[in-house]
Amino acid sequence: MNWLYSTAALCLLSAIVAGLLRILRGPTAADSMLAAQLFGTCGVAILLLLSKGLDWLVLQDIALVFALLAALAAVAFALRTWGGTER
Amino acid sequence: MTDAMGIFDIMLALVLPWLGWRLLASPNLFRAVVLFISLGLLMSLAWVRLHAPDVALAEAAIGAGLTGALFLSALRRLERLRDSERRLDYAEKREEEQNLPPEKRRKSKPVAYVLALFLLSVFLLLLGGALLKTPVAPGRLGPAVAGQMGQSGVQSRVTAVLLNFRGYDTLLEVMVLFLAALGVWSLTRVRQTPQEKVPGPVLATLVRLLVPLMITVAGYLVWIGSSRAGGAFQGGAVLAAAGVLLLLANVTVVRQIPSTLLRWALVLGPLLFLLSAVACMSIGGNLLEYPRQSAGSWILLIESATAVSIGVTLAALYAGGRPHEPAAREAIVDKSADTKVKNGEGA
Amino acid sequence: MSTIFLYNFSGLALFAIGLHGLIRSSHLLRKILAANLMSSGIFLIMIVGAYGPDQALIDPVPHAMVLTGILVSISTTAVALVLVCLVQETTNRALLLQKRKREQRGRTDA
Amino acid sequence: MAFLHNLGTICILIGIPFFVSGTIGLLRFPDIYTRLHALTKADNVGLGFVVLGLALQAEQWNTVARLLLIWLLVLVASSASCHLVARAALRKKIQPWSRS
Repeated sequence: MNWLYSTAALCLLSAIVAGLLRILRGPTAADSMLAAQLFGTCGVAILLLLSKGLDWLVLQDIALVFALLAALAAVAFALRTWGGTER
Repeated sequence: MTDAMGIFDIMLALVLPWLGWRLLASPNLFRAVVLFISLGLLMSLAWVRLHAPDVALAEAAIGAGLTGALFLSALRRLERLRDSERRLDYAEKREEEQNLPPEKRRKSKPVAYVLALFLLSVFLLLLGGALLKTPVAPGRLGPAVAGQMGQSGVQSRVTAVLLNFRGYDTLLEVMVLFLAALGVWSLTRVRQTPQEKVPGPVLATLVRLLVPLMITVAGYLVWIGSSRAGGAFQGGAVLAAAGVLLLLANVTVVRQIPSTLLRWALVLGPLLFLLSAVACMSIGGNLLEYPRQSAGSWILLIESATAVSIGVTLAALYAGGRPHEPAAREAIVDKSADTKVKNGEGA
Repeated sequence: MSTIFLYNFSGLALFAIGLHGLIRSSHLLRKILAANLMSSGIFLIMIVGAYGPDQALIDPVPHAMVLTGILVSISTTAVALVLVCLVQETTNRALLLQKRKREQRGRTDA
Repeated sequence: MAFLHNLGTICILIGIPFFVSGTIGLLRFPDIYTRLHALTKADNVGLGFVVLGLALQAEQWNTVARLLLIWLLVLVASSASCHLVARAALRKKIQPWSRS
């Protein structure tokens, strides 16, 4: 595999791992949710890079599913966990 | 350069357990759920690294998407229930205390805990030993499956195993899903949310854009499943995501779906699967032994029906109860009054 | 020894952490999370067992089993979540606790 | 062809720092609204450059189309969910940070 793709994927994975700290630290729930949102995008990028690097087209389908469902958790959070009727 | 991928693997393999540990140790339930969503995402990357694209697809749809929505909504429901009662009692205090750092925690039965830890580690050592002793023969059943591919009617090996060679497993699995939906429906009704605010323009646009795309991608996944990664499970999961999005946005169309239609959609997949299993027997083969020439079409038919049912089932599981029927409203009011009286007595 | 087999370790660790959490934590939602962790660990071990360096050497049967496992685990999770909500609705807490202890407390409070 | 390939490489190399800085922003910025700002840079520009680079290196047109579709989907999803999260935060009366 070309060095470019693997190194780039490694950088993105490190970004995810660093972002985990934000989830652990909080302070509010929305901050954690944002970090999860960033992971989704990083995951898409990693999959696309690996798909090119390994010459494996299936990974693009996985990236597509990732991109489709990226909003689901955040929408559930904004509408259900935090949103809805104010108390 | 493969070195970078080696580091990638090491990092991923170490982060997964660490994440699991932090998830369970986290004092905040919400944070634990978000960590669990991230775990699903990373698991999906791990499946890719382990050359399991089918599993990665399913995990991407379910682990990173659906489970998150499921837990987040349940969390909301639990919190709302607790807030309505406004009592933080002994048991919950104990739970909170347990979440404090160890030095502040009240020491409770250290002997029992040490014993449990000891037994757990012995068990794990045995398990790990067994794992190491397991003979590693790559592709144990791989060649056997590859040899029979010509008869399966599909090109994807995982799909061939799922729907042809071990079709009865999948049949039973579809039944399990159906039973789960049945269980949830017999336990509760969907909470009648008072018509909340109209979904804002952003949400409405999102739904309008994403739902048709999700349905298209679900169809694509079912279709492509015969030749490479994809299939009924992944397609069904993406379909379920569309349903969850519609439920979240509280679109009126969803509430107006007649419950008979829903029931038929739930049954469609299992019923068709069962019928074709029996039909195979009546043609002259064994259970789920499709005729050689048309095996591909049989599989595609079963897969499409199953995908629809899985989608509806998962969305129904997310909704968390059977849909309302107008005639049943009074009964609920009575029941909630009942429980209130009971709670009052208990307190 | 390829780095791939490191995932064996992480599967085992996930299983252990999940088991520990299942026993140790008292909130039911956390117990469900722990059970999910355990199943993830088992899935990992199974898929590593099916791994082969070449696409043709990969054993597709565990893949199919894990695929069904993922769906079964999400459906059981959903049922369990509904049950937790019901438990909290009827007892005002999402915990499992011995009944006798609770009654004693009620008496002392009164 | 080689020129396009090199151009693609440069694009990918430009894209990665956006992800890294997005993560750093997520870790270092003081409140949720500023973190939101950092996040969208990674989503839009970072993934945009990576997709552009990969599209320049792609051999087939349908790969390019799929890459673009994925990027657009991420754009829509991230902007919508960031909007929803920010609105929820405002409703919860979380004060924007100010230098004081």
